[in-house]
Amino acid sequence: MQWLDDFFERKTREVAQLTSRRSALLKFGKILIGAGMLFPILPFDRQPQAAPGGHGGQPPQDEGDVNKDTTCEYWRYCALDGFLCTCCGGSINECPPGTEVSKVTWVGTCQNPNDNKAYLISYNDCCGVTACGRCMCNANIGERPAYRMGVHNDVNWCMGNKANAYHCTVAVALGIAEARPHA
Amino acid sequence: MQWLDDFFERKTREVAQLTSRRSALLKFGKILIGAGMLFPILPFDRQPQAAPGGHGGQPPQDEGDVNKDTTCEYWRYCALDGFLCTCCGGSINECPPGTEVSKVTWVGTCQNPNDNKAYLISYNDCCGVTACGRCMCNANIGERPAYRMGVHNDVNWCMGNKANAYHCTVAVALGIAEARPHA
Amino acid sequence: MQGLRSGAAWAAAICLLMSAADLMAGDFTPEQPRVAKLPAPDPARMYVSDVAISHIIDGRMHIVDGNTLKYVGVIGLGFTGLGRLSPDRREIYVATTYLAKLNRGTRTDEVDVYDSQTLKIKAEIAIPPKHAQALPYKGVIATTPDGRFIFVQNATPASSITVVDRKSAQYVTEIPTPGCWGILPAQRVSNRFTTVCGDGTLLTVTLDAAGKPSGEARSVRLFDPDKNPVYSQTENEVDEYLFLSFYGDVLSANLGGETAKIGEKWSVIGESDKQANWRPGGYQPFAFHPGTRRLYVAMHPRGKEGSHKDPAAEIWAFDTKTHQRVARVPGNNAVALAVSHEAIPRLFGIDPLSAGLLRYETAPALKFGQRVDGFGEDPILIEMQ
Amino acid sequence: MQGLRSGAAWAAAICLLMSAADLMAGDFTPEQPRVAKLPAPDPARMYVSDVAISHIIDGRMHIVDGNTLKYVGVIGLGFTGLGRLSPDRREIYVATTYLAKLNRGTRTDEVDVYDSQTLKIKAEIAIPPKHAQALPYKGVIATTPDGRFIFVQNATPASSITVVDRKSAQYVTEIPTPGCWGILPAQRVSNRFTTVCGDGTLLTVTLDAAGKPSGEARSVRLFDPDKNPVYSQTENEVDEYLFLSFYGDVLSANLGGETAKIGEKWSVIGESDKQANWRPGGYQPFAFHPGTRRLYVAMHPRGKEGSHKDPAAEIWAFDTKTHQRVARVPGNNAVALAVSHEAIPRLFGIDPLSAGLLRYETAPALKFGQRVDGFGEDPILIEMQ
Repeated sequence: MQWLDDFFERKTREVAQLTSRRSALLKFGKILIGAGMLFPILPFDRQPQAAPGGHGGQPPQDEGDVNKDTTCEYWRYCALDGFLCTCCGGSINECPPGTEVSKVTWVGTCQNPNDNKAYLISYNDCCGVTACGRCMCNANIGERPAYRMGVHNDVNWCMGNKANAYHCTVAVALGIAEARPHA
Repeated sequence: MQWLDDFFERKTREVAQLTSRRSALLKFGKILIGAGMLFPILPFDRQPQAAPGGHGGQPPQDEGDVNKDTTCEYWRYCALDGFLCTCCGGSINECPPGTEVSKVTWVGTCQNPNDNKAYLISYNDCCGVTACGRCMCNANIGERPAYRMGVHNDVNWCMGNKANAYHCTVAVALGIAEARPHA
Repeated sequence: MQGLRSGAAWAAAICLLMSAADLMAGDFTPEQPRVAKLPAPDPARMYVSDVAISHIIDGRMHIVDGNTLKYVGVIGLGFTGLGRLSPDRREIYVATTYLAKLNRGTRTDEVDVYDSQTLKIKAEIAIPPKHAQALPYKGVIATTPDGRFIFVQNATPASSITVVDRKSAQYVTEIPTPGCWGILPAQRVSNRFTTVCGDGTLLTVTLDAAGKPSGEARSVRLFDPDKNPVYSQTENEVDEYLFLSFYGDVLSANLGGETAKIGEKWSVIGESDKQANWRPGGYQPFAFHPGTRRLYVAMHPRGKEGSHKDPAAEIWAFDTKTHQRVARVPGNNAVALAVSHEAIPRLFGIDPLSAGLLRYETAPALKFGQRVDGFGEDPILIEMQ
Repeated sequence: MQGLRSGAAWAAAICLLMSAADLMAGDFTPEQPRVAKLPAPDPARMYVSDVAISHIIDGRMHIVDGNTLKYVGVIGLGFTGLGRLSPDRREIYVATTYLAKLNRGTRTDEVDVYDSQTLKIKAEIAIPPKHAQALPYKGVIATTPDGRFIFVQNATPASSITVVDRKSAQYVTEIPTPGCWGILPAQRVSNRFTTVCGDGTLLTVTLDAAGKPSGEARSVRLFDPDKNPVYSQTENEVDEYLFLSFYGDVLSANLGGETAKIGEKWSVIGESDKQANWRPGGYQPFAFHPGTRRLYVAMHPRGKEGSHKDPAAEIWAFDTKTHQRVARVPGNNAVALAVSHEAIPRLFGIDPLSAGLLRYETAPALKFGQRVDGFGEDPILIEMQ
């Protein structure tokens, strides 16, 4: 269980900062639900990220580098749950060749350790091609069961696309949430 | 590479015994080919059996027990290449529930260390259900490229069935080849 | 050019070969390949759903003899298939998606019906292409207690529930359930289900004899989703449903009537546990055995925001009448728990780090029994025979 | 109930969310998700076929930048898909099977045509449901040098070859090739291929302008299949094809004419190597670079009956003119070898034990360069750009 300890120790301050932000997001989710329209959704979940041995073919990962976008610890991935497109021929905000970008998605907020600002991140799935199978990550900060669909991450974002198959997930920065996130 | 050494050292005598038998089989293969009818075929091949780590979900295997039918070293598996049905809900000669037995197959000859006789073994694939994925084995004694289809093991035995998907492979004893195999 | 397609031709070829290789008749009786039968139904038989995310279009339900943790069979779940047994345990229902060309092409959704003893498919019931392409959480597919209707959770991403008539093997209707999730059928009647809503209330839908909605009613608030959300998993004794919250509250509601009635609430976390931030965690984080009134919860210390799916460090057992903890044992990384349906149950679990299955004895005391690793790739849900 | 299906609705929702979360405009320009482009075609681009046997209906061709061994894309191979590039490297052809319901239902075979730069599918050409459901050995799918015809190996298990006209995107015909295997197209003309037969001869089939067989001729014996069988892999310089035998002979034949002409034969195994029973091994056990006349062979010691697919302990390099061994380097368990099509080639390999890819420099001397592990599950074939 050491991996869990390590992982979450590192994120303690971030979690504290995000907690009240999450409440705002949850409220927003309610607004949409009240309007009979649900906000888009999250990638697939799975076993904890420290178990890459669970799959054949997992490339070795540098654990813990918040500035390396092929590791689960990269700062934008604070709520990403799926295969990193950066390991699959895409980039941090580009789907791999031959796929298409999911039409629906959900948005998380992650702390950028380089400027200490919180960014709104859209986790788009890339769709229509056989699952990438590389660099599985699973982070659940702010994640909630599917009755709060807007902050649930155990469904396929590609469900809104005609190209329905799940391939991998990108983390697109939409904006800066606040100069200093919720204290 | 130690695994290879170990595996083949153990089988030295068996190989010597089987060599001339194999020639007989190859000749037989020719007879069929000459008649414009090809003898049925072999299971899928893959990476060497000592690399179960290559897949997630491989149950641990007791290496080297020639009398344990859930290990690759079981005596009947001398030419089996695929998932052992004994790990998939079947038995040494029974396909798992829900599958069907392949209509076409090929026959190998394996030395039974208990009675020192050589047995003709039919390697039937079990068909029509998602791949089992457990206990992958790969033995190639007497195996030849597909121009000798009767002794080739890199194709899907289920190809002759309407239920076309490959699930796992059984090793059915058809008979005793000789009291004392080819010296 | 057709090769040896018939069994007769195959047998003929084998005979040829045997003669060619100078077979001795001897005392040996040639074997015939056959198809195995499942062991007789047994309370320890496990149905384990595996999303196989690296090949997500090819998920699996592993069938395992829990007495020995031996693999006995599998059915294919397709693309994010959601599986559930019929009330009489004779059928397995799988709501799934097939794409015309494996990973591309037209999407078809259906409920596949398998015989749980032969594992052969019995029926394919077309449904709208909206089934939730979700992890197989308990409650995303369910049946009425008489087995007549099958309910399937949809997400487009808007939430709705598809009703299938098992008797006619036909799709019946789609019921909008905006902002709610999961299917919790009433148990004393067969015309009603409840779903959990994002505002913390419970929405109960009553059906007519044909399976179409005839009324719906919303409860008072069961929980505060902003402060202490409940897991989507539920367990029940007849119509008394139990819910578990992220912070360890056990909530209850009676779902038998037209409107859900909120019941008692207590916590699995004692004062001394709060210091270490013990919390539940997992995908199927608790199990409940009505006969013995035992609740088993997968727990981890140093819980934090985002740790609600973390593997168990310990499993805690509670008496649901006294609310007292009666046992705590090592958790073996369990993220899923289930008990067998027998007078003295056994407890089963999944360790996702090794795709392992776990068995615990519950009597005379809760005690770890056996582990076997390597059941597929991403198993996360257990249903017991 | 249709959810947010359009991009416009999605954008609107994002805007709402951004306002709800008190976004600062600041100096930040919002990113837009896009689809990446492959790096420009490069001689080091690798196309690596992976049968993914644990999910055999969902095979893959991994596309890798060999300069860095970085993963750049993938196409799905379906159920035992056989892939091959067009002569101009602009298209990828995949002969494969789809079952109507993933692992069950009606079998459909087709040649899928992908653009090798966008990885988008361009055409689906129906073929008879007979394509060899085999490992993707080199030679089970091939094209004429002008790119006009695509040939696909069939097995029912009887052997035949399907001819597809790429220009019209139509199936043309099926040519019986009983007892023979593999497709070795003539290179100076575009109306001919040769196949290797189980009696050790080569069968050459000549086609008419429409792709239908107009004649066939059998060579004298190239090899003795009982004593020293050849691998099914071949390499060639124009019409001079090289074969490698299990015991290390290099055989050659000119496949340009109506009848194959057998050429020289020599051995990669010297007297001193025989003591230790060095032998070739693997699924694509050798590579050949015509410009530098270098042959690279995956070799293992203590070779025995059944070791012909074993991983390499060493890679041996030969000058095909002098037949001298010019280098031997550690083999890194390679079971597949291929060279880049450039004046000074690089040598690439697959280590199946770690699903690793290997790069060797060939100049100034053969030398191991780089390894990266984890390219899928069961990679066994490399084709270079």
